[in-house]
Amino acid sequence: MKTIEEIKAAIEAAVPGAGVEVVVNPSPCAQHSLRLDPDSALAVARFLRDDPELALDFLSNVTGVDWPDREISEKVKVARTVAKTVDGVEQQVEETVDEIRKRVEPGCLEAVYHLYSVVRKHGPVVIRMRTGNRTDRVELPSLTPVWRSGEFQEREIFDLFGIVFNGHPDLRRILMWDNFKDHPMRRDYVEPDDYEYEPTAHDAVLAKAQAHRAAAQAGAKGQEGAGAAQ
Amino acid sequence: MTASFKSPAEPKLNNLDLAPSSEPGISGDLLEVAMGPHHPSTHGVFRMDIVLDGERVIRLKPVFGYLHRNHEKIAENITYIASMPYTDRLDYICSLTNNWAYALAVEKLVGLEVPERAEYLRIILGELTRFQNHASTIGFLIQEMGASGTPLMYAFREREKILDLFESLTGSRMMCNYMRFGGCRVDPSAEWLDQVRKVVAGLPAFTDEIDRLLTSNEILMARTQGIGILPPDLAVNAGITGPMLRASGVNYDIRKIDSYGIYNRFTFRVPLGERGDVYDRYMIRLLEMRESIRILEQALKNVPGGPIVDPKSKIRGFRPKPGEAYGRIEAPKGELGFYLISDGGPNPYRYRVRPPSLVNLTILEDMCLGAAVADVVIIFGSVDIVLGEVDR
Amino acid sequence: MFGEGILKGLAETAKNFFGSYVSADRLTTVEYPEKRLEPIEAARVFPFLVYDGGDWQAGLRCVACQICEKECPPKCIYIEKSKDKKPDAVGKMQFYPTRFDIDVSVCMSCQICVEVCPFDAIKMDKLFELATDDRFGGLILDRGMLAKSNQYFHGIHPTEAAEVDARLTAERAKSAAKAGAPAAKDAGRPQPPPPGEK
Amino acid sequence: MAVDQDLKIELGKQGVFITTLQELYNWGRRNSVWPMQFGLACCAIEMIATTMARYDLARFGAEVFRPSPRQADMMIISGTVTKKMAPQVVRLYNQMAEPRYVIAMGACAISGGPFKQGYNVLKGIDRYIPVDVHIPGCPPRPEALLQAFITLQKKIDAQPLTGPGRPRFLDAAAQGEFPVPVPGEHDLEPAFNQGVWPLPVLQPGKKD
Repeated sequence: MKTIEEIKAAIEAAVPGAGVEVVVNPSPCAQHSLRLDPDSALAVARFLRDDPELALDFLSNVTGVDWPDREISEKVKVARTVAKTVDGVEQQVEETVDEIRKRVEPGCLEAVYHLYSVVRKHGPVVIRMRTGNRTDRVELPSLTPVWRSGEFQEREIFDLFGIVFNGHPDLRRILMWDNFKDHPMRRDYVEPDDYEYEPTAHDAVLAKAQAHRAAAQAGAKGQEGAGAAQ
Repeated sequence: MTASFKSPAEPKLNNLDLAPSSEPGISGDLLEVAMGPHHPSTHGVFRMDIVLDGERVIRLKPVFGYLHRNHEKIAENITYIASMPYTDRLDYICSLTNNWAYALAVEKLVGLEVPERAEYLRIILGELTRFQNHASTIGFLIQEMGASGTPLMYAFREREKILDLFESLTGSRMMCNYMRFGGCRVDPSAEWLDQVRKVVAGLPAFTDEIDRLLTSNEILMARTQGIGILPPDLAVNAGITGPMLRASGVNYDIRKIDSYGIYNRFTFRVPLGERGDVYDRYMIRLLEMRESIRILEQALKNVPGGPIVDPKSKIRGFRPKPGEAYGRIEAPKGELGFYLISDGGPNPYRYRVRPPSLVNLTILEDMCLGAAVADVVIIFGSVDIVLGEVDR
Repeated sequence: MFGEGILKGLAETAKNFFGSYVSADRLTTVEYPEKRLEPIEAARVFPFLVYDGGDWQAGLRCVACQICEKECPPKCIYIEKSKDKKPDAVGKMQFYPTRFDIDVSVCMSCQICVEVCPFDAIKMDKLFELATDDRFGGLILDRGMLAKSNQYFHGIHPTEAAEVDARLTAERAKSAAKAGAPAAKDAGRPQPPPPGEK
Repeated sequence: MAVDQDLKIELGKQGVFITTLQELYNWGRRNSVWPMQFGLACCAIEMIATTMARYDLARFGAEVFRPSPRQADMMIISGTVTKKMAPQVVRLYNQMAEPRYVIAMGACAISGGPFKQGYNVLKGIDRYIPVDVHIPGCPPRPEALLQAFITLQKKIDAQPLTGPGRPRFLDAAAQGEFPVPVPGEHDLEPAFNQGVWPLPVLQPGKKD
């Protein structure tokens, strides 16, 4: 099979203007991947499937990954002027100080596709696409028109991660019910509060159970109070 | 069928490049039937919304999620090893192959070596699992056809013998939790291997029995031949794997392609179907059971001694370096894959199961279009799914 | 001939039907509760706590290190550590659990607590007849219900128990040799029975 | 009317068998409990194994698995009840005719079990319907299901026909329909049925 660099070159030759970027995977299995530009992804996907040498006719796995906004704090050396008293005289002195700067790296949602070839019996070739952000620019092109096996798996990503796949034939919730509002596989999902009975809770669950118990007790007291008043 | 029956417009199989049809040709009065989620088949809580024109299916939409147990979300909040018992509960008929797939993915992520003896044990347990899965699948399939009990009872009689082997090695009948990253958990005794040899020696008699009982049965042939045909190009495009794909005549068996474990040391054939109908799928499973016995016989001949787990592997404080890996095996139902992303922490950052059962249902509508409503259950049964894996 | 396959199949069922009168292999029913299947040594259902000697409160091997609590996949163990210490199985002064609850309505019988326990204090029981109509009271096992003697452990998992005992004896000897005189004060401690004794 | 047990045994030895209406009635009820053919998850496979030749549930008069809730007496909740499935389970229970019993088989059915912390998993079916027997285990062995069944039979046997402990169908004031939860935007509504789920006051952190 071709190396990931050769595949990248082949894609760039076949689909002009395709933004392809190699993502290196440091783990021992060395399954490197290609990040595609969503605008040209459909054309690239068709090329990968139809190219006689690659012939990636089998889309095995589609999944979503949530990368939330990350706060990165880094140390920077900053030059600044400070007023200092040197030898009893006030002077303006230039000096460098370490300053911790915080910046927020915007998050995104990612869809990862694992491709194999049944004809040529090779693989996997991993391709991935990223959305603009996690709130309003969550659209990606659907690859289901190229590989049918994406049909349910892309629906699942839509359901659990909230990526909207443009061009998907039947984009509805698949696992949760239709009027469900949240995307539970996102990392900032808050699950419903049903920690009424947690006899062996610890850590995070214990905190939730205790909060729940306190609320229930307060509610019960409130009701008792109301009953007494009547 | 009476002469006045008005046949619906020819159901078209979906063009590969097109979306699945949402508005098929419609004629006559339509009846919408919701089959499930509690329906008298033996595949759990699955629902199909079917639109019928008389007796014919003109539209079928599967509805999932009735057993969505949040396996992936739970796994992202617990350690790597703690997910191992949860994988047992994915495809709860074949817990050992699930263990294997997960262990394989982690071994790829970390780069662990599996000792020789453990590889042999994995093959033996994996093939025993495949055997009992196919046996029960055939039993369930015939049960759904209305043969109340008999083949299923025979299958379960055999399955109990295999489950006893699992229990005396791993401690549990169904939820074995046996494999570990870089090996296996307990070292079997020589007596256990002798027990396995004894059981395996009895398995060909069972396949012959099923063969005589069912293969040439005229009723079975009438109900399954030419039903639920799956063309090979559609099968590949829709990501179908396992016995379903091979019944359509596509030679793709991950045991041969990836030769994970030590499968390349064994001689076995990959049975292929011709027409891709329900009967072919039944036959493929029967033939694969025979091939499993062949692999078992070869593997049991010389199980080497030695350690059963990579000394680098550990249970507590297991933190893989950042990276990602996708590991897959040929589970009895198809390609079972695990996709893991590590951020260097004790819990996986992303944990994904590639369920063969879910993807194999992609073409359920295509296979059922135009079929009679009574055949839907058989076609569905021939896909061989387990809901624990479909919904996870 | 049409119908041949059906006849062949019927012959097979007949063989099984009449065979069940003569062959034990075809008559597999085990009439629980009067008869039981042959016990399988490795079988596991729920965890229990092993204690040495006659008094469970004195002999509990558990030192409340809370590793099992942390590693338990479904988090069904709840431990509270004691404030004071008492000598453990190898004679070191250790904490002990003042509270040890296992919620068997959550436990998935995975055995990971047994694997991670460095003190051989928690093992798997074989008792499965726990059906109850008491939802809240009957399904939480506290340390009194969980504590079972080493003899019981020998009774259900003889091979494993013998290995554990050998290991503990060796460790005890080692720590006694190291500590020399101070070990004498543990001499009064009840010793676990030698392997094989029931 | 109570019969002196010693007298009854003595008469039995003499070849005179007496019984009470209650005993006869309960004997009949106990030995023909037909389960509903209803499987949810992993435990369903063990339930099927229980009905097969080796364990043979038929020996207890319960081999007739009915596909229709109207014909069934007992519901074995065999597996995880998800929030998406819970309304259907309650509806099926409502459709069953009295007398009806519920066995919660396995950890998931009792409390959500290992999947308890999942967002779509109901933490115990007893939040919505009354459960007669709980079997812990993941999954329980087939013998454990048989033992639970024997426990249920004993429970039926002990039920008086009159008075406060009588079965629901002999009690005109008893609740017959149980409210079906509705899937809401984030969770099921309501989260549990106050009348069915008597929550104990739990105080972790306190010594027992």
